[in-house]
Amino acid sequence: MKALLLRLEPLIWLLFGQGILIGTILLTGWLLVVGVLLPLGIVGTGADEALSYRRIYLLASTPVGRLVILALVALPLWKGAHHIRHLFIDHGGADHDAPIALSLYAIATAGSLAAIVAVIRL
Amino acid sequence: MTDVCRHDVIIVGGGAAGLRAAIAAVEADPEISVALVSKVYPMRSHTVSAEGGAAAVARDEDSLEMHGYDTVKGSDFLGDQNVIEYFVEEAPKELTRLEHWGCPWSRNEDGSVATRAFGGMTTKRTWYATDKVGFHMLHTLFQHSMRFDRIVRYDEHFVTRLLVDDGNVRGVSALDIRSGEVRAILGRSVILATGGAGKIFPFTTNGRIKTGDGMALAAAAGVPLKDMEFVQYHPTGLPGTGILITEASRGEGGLLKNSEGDRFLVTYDYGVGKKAELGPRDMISRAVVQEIEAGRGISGPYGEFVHLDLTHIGREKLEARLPFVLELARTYAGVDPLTEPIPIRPVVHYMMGGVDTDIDGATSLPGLYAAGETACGSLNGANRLGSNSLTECLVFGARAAQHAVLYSRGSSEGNESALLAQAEAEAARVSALRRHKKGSEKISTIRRELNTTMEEGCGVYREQASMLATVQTVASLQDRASDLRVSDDSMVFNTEVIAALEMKNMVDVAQAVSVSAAARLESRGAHTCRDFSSRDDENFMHHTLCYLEAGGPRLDKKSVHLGHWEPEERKY
Amino acid sequence: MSRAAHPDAMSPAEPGRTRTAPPQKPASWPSHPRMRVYTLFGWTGVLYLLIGFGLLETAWSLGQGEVVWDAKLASFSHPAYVAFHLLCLVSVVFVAVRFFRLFPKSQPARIGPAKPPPRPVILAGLYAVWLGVTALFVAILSGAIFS
Amino acid sequence: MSLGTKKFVITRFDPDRDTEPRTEEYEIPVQSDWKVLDAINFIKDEIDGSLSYRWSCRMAVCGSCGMMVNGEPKLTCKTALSSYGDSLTIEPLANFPTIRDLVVEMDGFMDKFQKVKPWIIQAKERAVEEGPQHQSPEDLQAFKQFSMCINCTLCYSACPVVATDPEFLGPAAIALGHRYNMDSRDEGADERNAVFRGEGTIFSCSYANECSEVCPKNVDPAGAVNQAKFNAVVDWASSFVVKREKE
Ligand SMILES: Cc1cc2nc3c(=O)[nH]c(=O)nc-3n(C[C@H](O)[C@H](O)[C@H](O)COP(=O)(O)OP(=O)(O)OC[C@H]3O[C@@H](n4cnc5c(N)ncnc54)[C@H](O)[C@@H]3O)c2cc1C
Ligand code: SF4
Ligand code: F3S
Ligand code: FES
Repeated sequence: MKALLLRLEPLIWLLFGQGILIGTILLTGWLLVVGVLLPLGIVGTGADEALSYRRIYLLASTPVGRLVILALVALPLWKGAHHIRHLFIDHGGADHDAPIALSLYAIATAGSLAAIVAVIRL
Repeated sequence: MTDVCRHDVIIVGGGAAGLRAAIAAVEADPEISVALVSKVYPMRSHTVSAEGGAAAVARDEDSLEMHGYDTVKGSDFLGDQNVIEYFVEEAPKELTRLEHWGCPWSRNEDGSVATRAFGGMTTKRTWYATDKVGFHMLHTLFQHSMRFDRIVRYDEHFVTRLLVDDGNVRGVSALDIRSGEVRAILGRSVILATGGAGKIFPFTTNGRIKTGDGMALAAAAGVPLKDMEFVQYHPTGLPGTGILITEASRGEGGLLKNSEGDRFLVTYDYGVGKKAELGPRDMISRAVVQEIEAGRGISGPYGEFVHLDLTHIGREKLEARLPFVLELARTYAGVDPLTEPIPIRPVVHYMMGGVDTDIDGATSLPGLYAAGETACGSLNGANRLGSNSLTECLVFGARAAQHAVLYSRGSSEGNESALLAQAEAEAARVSALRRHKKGSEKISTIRRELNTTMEEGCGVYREQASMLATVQTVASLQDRASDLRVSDDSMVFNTEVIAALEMKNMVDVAQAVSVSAAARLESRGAHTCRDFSSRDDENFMHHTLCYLEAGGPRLDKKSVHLGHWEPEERKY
Repeated sequence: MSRAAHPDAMSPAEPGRTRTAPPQKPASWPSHPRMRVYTLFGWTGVLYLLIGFGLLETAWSLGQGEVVWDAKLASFSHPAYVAFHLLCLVSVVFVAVRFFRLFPKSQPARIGPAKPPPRPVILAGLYAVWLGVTALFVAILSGAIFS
Repeated sequence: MSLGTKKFVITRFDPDRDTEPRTEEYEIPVQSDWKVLDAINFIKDEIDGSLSYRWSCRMAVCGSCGMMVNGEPKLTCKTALSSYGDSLTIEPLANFPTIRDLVVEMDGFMDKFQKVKPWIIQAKERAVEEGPQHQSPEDLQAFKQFSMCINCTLCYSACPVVATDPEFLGPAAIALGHRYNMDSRDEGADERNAVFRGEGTIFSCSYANECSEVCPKNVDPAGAVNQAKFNAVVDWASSFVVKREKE
């Protein structure tokens, strides 16, 4: 298990780093909209309004749209999984690192695969 | 039962000289087994604190001849000229090797190695890595030495004695500081590279570990100590701590000023003359003392001092060339050299003398070699030029190792049981020390008294009467030091036992210094007597040999190897 | 010293040459401001994992058709969801600020033959991209452009 | 100038006697210009000769006098006493086993140090006759900062990953390996990157940055470790494109 983990480490770190960098950069706008502007009613959700199904679907199903969504979904998962692993290590779980880490990364992998399916399916 | 370890070449000391020797030994014979024994981890050795640079001819305008002449003249013609000629020739090669091994030498714009001016050197030939040269050289050497698995390190092992059988040195006994056990480390040759002995003085640039152990070890085995009266005072140490402000600060343009703000060195009578700030250390130190005696010093909590002014050099150059000086002055003197002058006064820095060796590093005891500051191969004579000694560690560390390897090949096994018996005796001595709670003398008291008397008798300026008084005091301290009180009886990391062992070594070395000094009735290089104010080539153009024997110290003479350069009056 | 560090932290090559006392973590850690920031940074990972899955669901609902999408949008106004999103927003800003401060120095002074720009430029660039992308995102989603 | 007296609560441990570390208190007169080390030396010289600790240069360059002062790793010869209150706790460096009193075990660190191959690796060794190599001031700058490490191991005492993961190579060792990787004269980056990706991997670092906060020499080991990760990823990725001879 540990050997496998060691082999994967560079890839994981790359995804984790991009989760922080790209993930954070993309998430901020999204969170502003759904967390602030939408509840305040500043952006509309009605049939012809900004977040309407038709408009968002059109935007999302472009190649760029699909890529952005993929990044927006998958990268934070890796950031999350990796940081949670480190929380375990920092709180004394270093001896059980390998199973914990692999489970967390399995979750992130599953989420990422689902994200791929989700954007293809659009 | 003592633990026995067997090797071919044993190196005592992990400073520049010891590490270079270890590497040279495995280079000379990759099959050889080298023991590197050091009382601190090698990167803690005091080479680490050297700041200014290492000298070797590097530029077209320079020549071996010029480096040789500067060194001979700096030594006040007491340096052996064959040694000096060999040294200047090897110096560039050794520093180049270090470059190949990764030393981060500072560079000129075109990528070549940069050089700076240094005291007593007529042209820029001091290689540097900002102002942490010793640090970078030591770490480069240590890291490079890690490539070789034939170098077996004994870190934090304190060597207590040379094991001698049948007139040959066959190993050392070493106290493993961690476990408290004494090991017998056996081999066919031993190289001493234990550094200097500045700690016999109260005010020194030297670190805690520089207690002259190697000199004492050799002397105890009957090997003479040479030219011990020559103790270098560096003109610019911080009052109080003695922390060095490198000569490179003068090389880069720093000026010495008195309380009136005058550059007193330009006054001819001080014997530094036109060269002013770039004069040799002995002369500048004397000039500073004279200036203070003339009432133009500045007084502070640690006595009178003068100023080293770097303020005109400018932030950019200071930060690029002398960052460590900035850090040291700010941390340890509370002044910012960008805007204020640094308080400085002369400080004990370097032992020109040491274990008497020939050009190969060989001593009079077969199988025993010495290199670095602990040795006196007579490169430095009566006064060392700044930046020659780091290079010396490399050049003669390597040479001593090459000869030690050759010697090892030709020598036979010793009588092991005799050697082990000696190691057992050492174990018993250490163990007795460890339990000596009832001793009547406090280590710190003896140290203080030794320091005080050494400064009184063997300072920048010396007088017959005070030197003789010091000889007496040291002799009495020698008695008292045999009854030191050691309150710590633990086996593990007993630093008090180490301090007691070092104390004894320091007293021995101090004895050699004071006795040798009292016998030189002239002024030469760093040895300046008020009673005999000039050089006397007729009677004293010789090295002093000092044997420390059971009945007391015995002095002898050894002739100086002259040659190419004729003695002349030393003027700058 | 409060908690024990891992008993093997910096374990000896030859264990037991003499008995040692086990390593301890610095006592100051739990209360140390820097360590608190660091631990908090780690905890944002939990939020990132949740928001990632939340977004997965959102993207999935977009593929399910208009009814599901509208229901999803409606749920965003639920106070619990609003609170969660605001928490995420705060942590995202926190992550950005801490990480952007650390990022420039983790950029090698040379990557092969290429030389990245000086550190302050990288830092300014990061903030510019962050604010720019955020503005663009908001503009698109609020219908200010591409409508 | 006297600063009055201060109390020092010092950890003591003698494996021959103590089952676990205990503390001892010393109240001593101190001077205003003293560093923490001066006070400890005073205690050893005048009060308790059995107190054990390491020190040598007293000028912040030999790296041997690291201790925990009020819970923070400090180079005691560089740390001014005047910046503390009336009472100080002095403990051995955290995250290391303690041999005795304030002396910690360095063996694990020394192994890691050697593991990163801290020496110049070149395909063909150079002869002295070839003279010094050229290196532009700019190339020197690329690694200079990382060559300033005095091996004081304060960073190991500050790093939360070192505390929990005994195999982690740790900040100073990685910074040292990275120093050689960034040296224009070196050709050993592949070998070191393999070490970096192996046991004790550099990817264990969670960028706590504590190492750089406590480093007394501004080495910025956190920067080094994370640059090394960056390079190791590039190296790993390119290993799919270009086949390596050794592995
Ligand atoms: C502050 C300062 C600045 C200097 N600046 C310069 C400069 O700019 N240029 C220059 O050329 N020179 C300079 N020098 C001088 C030069 O640094 C030294 O002469 C040189 O470093 C000595 O090296 P060494 O290898 O002989 O000894 P050291 O580096 O002192 O090493 C001695 C070694 O011996 C070991 N040892 C000692 N006793 C024992 C024992 N009993 N058992 C086991 N091991 C033992 C120690 O552990 C240590 O490893 C400076 C010196 C000082 C103090
Ligand atoms: S990186 Fe800094 S803190 Fe760590 S060992 Fe080196 S000098 Fe000390
Ligand atoms: S503190 Fe440790 S976690 Fe990384 S940034 Fe420094 S090595
Ligand atoms: S005593 Fe050398 S670093 Fe503090």
